[in-house]
Amino acid sequence: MRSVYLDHAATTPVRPEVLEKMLPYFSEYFGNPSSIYKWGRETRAAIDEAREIVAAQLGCTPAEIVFTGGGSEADNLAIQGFALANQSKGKHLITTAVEHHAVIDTAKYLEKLGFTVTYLPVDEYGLVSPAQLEQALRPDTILVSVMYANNEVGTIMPIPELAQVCQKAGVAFHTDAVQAGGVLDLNVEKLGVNMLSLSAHKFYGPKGVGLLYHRKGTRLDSLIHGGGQERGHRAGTENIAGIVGLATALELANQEREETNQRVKGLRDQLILGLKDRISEVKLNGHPTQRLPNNVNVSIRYVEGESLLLNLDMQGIAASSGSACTSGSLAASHVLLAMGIPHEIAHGSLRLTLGRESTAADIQYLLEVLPPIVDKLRAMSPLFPEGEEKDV
Amino acid sequence: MRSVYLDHAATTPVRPEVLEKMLPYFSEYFGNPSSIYKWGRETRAAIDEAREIVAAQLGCTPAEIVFTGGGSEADNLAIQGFALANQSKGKHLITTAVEHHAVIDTAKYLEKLGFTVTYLPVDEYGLVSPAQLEQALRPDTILVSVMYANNEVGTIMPIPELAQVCQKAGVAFHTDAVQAGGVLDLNVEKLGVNMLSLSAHKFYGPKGVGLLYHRKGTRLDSLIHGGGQERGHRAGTENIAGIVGLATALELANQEREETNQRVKGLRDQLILGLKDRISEVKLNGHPTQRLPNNVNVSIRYVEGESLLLNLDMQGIAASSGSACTSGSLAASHVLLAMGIPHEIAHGSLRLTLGRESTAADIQYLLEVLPPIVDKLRAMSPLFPEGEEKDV
Amino acid sequence: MYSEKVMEHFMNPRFVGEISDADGVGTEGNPVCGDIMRIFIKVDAENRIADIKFKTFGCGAAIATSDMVCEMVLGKTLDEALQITNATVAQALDGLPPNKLHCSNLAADALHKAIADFKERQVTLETGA
Amino acid sequence: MYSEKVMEHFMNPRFVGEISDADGVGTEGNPVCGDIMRIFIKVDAENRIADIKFKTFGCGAAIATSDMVCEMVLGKTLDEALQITNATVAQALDGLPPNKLHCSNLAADALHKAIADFKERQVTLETGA
Ligand SMILES: Cc1ncc(COP(=O)(O)O)c(C=O)c1O
Ligand SMILES: Cc1ncc(COP(=O)(O)O)c(C=O)c1O
Repeated sequence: MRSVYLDHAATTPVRPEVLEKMLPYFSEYFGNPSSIYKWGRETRAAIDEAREIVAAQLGCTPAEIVFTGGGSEADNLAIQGFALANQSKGKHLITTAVEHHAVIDTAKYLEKLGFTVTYLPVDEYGLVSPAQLEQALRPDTILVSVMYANNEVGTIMPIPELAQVCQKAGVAFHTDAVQAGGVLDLNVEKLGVNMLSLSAHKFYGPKGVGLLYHRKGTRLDSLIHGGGQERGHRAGTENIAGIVGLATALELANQEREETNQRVKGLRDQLILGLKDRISEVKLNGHPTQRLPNNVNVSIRYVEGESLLLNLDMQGIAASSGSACTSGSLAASHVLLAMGIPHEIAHGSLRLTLGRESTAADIQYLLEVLPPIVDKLRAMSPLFPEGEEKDV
Repeated sequence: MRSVYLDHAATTPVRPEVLEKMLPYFSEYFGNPSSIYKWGRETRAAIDEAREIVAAQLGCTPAEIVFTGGGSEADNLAIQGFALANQSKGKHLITTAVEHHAVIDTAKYLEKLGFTVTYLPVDEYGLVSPAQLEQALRPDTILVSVMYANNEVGTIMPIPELAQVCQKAGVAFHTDAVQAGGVLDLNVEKLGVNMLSLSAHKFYGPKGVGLLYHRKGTRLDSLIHGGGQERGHRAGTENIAGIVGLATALELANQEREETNQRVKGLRDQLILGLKDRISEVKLNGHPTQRLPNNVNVSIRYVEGESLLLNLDMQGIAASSGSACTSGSLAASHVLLAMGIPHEIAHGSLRLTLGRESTAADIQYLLEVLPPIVDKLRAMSPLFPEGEEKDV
Repeated sequence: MYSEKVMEHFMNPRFVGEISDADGVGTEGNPVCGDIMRIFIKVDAENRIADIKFKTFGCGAAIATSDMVCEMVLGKTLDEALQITNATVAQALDGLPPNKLHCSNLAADALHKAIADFKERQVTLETGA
Repeated sequence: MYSEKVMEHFMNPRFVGEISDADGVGTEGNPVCGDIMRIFIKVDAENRIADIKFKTFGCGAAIATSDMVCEMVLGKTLDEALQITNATVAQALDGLPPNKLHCSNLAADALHKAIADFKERQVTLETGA
C-alpha cells in the first residue's frame, strides 16, 4: 500500500542534512556549554553559531533569541512572561478566537490570575482586521498576540498592519509564527513585531526545541528559573543538538523557500480543484488566496472528520481534522466555529497539508481514494439527504 | 595530548546504545503522537513504552510521569506548579541552602509572589537532618524540597527519613534527584516522596529532556499551557527521540548501577588519596562516606578555582569548580559557603566527577598534572605563606 | 487507539441501513457534539428483534458501537435488549478509549429509544388512539 | 571565552614575583570576591617604573590583567602609568568577557595604589616624618 503523509502542519520529519548536523552533538561534542574547558567551549561555539544563523534569518541580533523546549513554551514565555513582567502597566491582553491552544490556554490561565483578555472574532476567512484591533485597544492593554498563519485553515493574518496599530499605541505585539516558519518571511523588522515564536519540528527540524524572538528592551519574566542560561530567560542545560538542528533547518528552509512554496502551491491548487471536482458539497475553509501555500482545509458535508481520517489511514494516508492536538477530541474545531461554520459541518472538516516531499502522485492517490470513502460514510449518515444530492 | 573528562556531574555523553534507539525517531518515525493515523500511533506507542520503562525504574505508574524539557523544568514544575495549585492550603515552603539554582531560584521567585521560604542550613558535610526539618515545619507549610544528592559536593541527603517527617505532617515532599539518576535507588515508594525530578543528560541520555514523577493525587499547575499533552501537565509536541533516549538511558544505567558504582567508587577513593598525598593543604568537601560514588570535591588552599580549571584545560582535563552553571561566575559556591567554608578557601574548590568511561589511567594522569599546576599558582598567590608550607 | 474489534465493526459494519417499515425508530445525539445515531427495529410476534439497522454520523467509536449494539440484540427479546448498557457494549468491543466511552452510551440510548418508540406505537394501536 | 592574548598572559606571565625592596606596593581586591592582586614597583630617578612584579590570587582574567598592566607600564613615567584605565588594559588584552571586566579594574587600581604608596613614602622621606 502507498504511504502518503499529508499532515505537515502537525509535524515534519527531520531532514537528513539537519540530522547530520545534529549527530556530533550527542556523544562527541557533548560538553556543558556553561563549562570553560574545551568540551564546553566547543558546544558554546555551536550554540553561538546557531543563534547567529537564526538571528540572520529573522533580521535581529543574537541576543534577542531565546531557545526554548518547543513552540508552546515559546508562546507561554511570550505571553505569561510579558504579562507577568509588565502587569504594573495594565492587565488587559488582546488575542484572537482562532489562536493555537498554546496561546488561548495561556490567555485563559492569565484570566485566572486576574488579567482581562479580549478574544477578537474573525471573519468567515479567519481574518482579523487592523481596524478591529484598533477598536479593541484599551488604555490598560499591554500585549496583543495574533498568529501569523493559522494551523488549521492556513489563513495568513496581516501582521505588519496589525503590528503597526500596536506600535502606534505603544502596545507590545507577539505573533505565534509556528506555522509560518520556513514558509513565510520572518524578518522581524518588516513584520514590526516585538516577539515571535517558532517550533523547529514544523520546518523539518527536531521536536522539543523552539525559540522566542524578543525585541531588545522587551521585559519578560521567566517560566523556568535556575542556571543563567539563555541570558536568564530559560534555565536548563541547553539542548545543543536540538538548537543546532533548529538553526540548520530554518536556514535550509529559507534558502529553498520561494522554490518550495511555488511547487507546493501548485500541488495545493491541484488538490483543491480535484476535491471540488470529485466530491459534492465540499467547501474550502479559510481564505482563498491569503493562505499558506501548503494548506488545504475543506468541509465535506454529512461526514464526520474522525471516521474520514480512520478510513484514509486504512489507505495509508495521514490527514487531520482540525489541529493535530485536538483530532482525538470531541469538540468541533474552535477555529471553524469562530469562522461561523455550523457544528455539523465543522465536524466534517478535513485538513491536508503538503510538504517538501509531496508529489503529484500523492495528490492523485488521495483524489482516487477519498471519493469512495465519502460515499460510504454518507451512505451511513442519517444527515445525508439520499437521492437529492446537490452540487455546490 | 590526553583528553580526560572529569566533569560528569555537569553532563555526560549520550551512550551509543541510547543514540541508536533514538535515531529512528527523527526522520523515520516522526509522526505527531496526538494524531490517530499510523505515523502518530507509532510514536504514541514509543512514548507509551518509554513511560512504562521509566515507571518500572521508579516503581510508580506511567500516569505519574510527566516528561519535561529538562531537569530545571521538572524542578520548576514541581515547585511552582505545586505551590500555585495548593496556595489556598498555605504559603510556606521549606528547602535547603545547598539546592541547585533550579530549586533555589524558583523558591526565590515564589517569595516575590508572596510565598515564604525557609532555607534550611546544612552541617559541615552539607547534610540536613530530619529533626531540623521537623522543627522548621509550620501549620502553613505545603511543600518541602530537598535534593537527593548535591551536585557540587556529592553529599547524599537522608531522603526516606526526611520524607517521613513530611508524610507524618501531611506536607508534600519533592526531591531534585538530578544527580542521583542512574546512580542511586530511585524507587519512589522506598524514598516516600511525592515528587522527584530527573534530567536525562546526567545519565548518558540526551540534553533537553527530563521528567517529573508526581504521585497520584498531587495537584499541579502547569508551566506550559496549550495542547493536552502529558495529561495536560506540559503542553507541546513531544520530543519523542528525547523521551525514548531518556528511558533507554535510565534503564541501562540502572541495570549496570551496582557494578558501575563499585568500580567508580574505587577510582574515586584512589583519586582522593592521591590528591591528599601529593598536594598539601587539600581538604575533601562533603561527607566522607554519604556521598555520590563518582564525586570528588576538594579545596586546595591558596589557589583560585578558575585558574586551576584553565590550567587543567591546557592539559586536556575537564573539571569544575562549583557547579558548571556557576563556574563562570564570580561568587563563591553557595554550597561550600553554606557548609561553613571560608570564602578564600571556597574559591579554591575543585570538583572532579568520574563517569562510566573513567579509567585508572585518567586518575593517574590528573595526579601527575595537578601538583605542578598548584605549585605554579601558589607561587603566584599573595596569600600563600612561602617557605612555611604545612600539611593538613 | 481503537481495538481491532472496533476497527472491524467500523470498517465493515453489517447493520448499516434503514428499515422503511420499522416498528420503532430511535435517534440519539446531536450535531453539536458530532455524533448522531438512528436505530431502526422490526419486532416479531414474540417481542423479539427480528431486524435492526442503523445510520450514524460520527466518529469511529460511534459507528462501531452502533454496529455492535445491532449485532448484540438481533434475535433478542426486547427485555433482553433493554439490559444492554454502555458498559456491555464497550466490553463487547474489547474496550474503548476513555474519551470515547460516551459513544457506547449513545448507541445503547438510541436502541432504548427505538424500543420505547415501538412500545408507544403498540399502546397507540391498542388504545386505538 | 578568553582571547589568545589573555591565555598567553595567564599561562606564561612574565612579571610574577615580589620585589623585596620595592618603592611602592599596592594591593586590591579581597578573598570574598575571589581576587587579590598585589603590585610591587621600583621607581628610578626620572620617576619611571624601572621594575614591576605582581602576585595574584584569582581567575584567569585577574592573572592576565595583572601581567598586562605590568607589561604596559614598565619603563613608563608614573604620570603615564596613572593614565592606565580598565578600558586600556582590557583593550590591550583583545577584550575580556563582560563578567570579567571588573578584573581589569582591579589591576589598574592595584597599580595606582602602588604609585600612591610610592608617593606617600616620598612625602614621608621628604618631610622626614
Ligand atoms: C541537582 C541538579 N538539579 C537540577 C539541574 C538542572 O538540570 P538541567 O540543566 O538538565 O535543566 C542540575 C544540573 O544542571 C543539577 O545538578
Ligand atoms: C500555530 C501553532 N502554535 C503553537 C504550536 C505548538 O508548537 P509545539 O507543539 O512545538 O509546542 C503549534 C503546533 O502544534 C502551532 O501550529
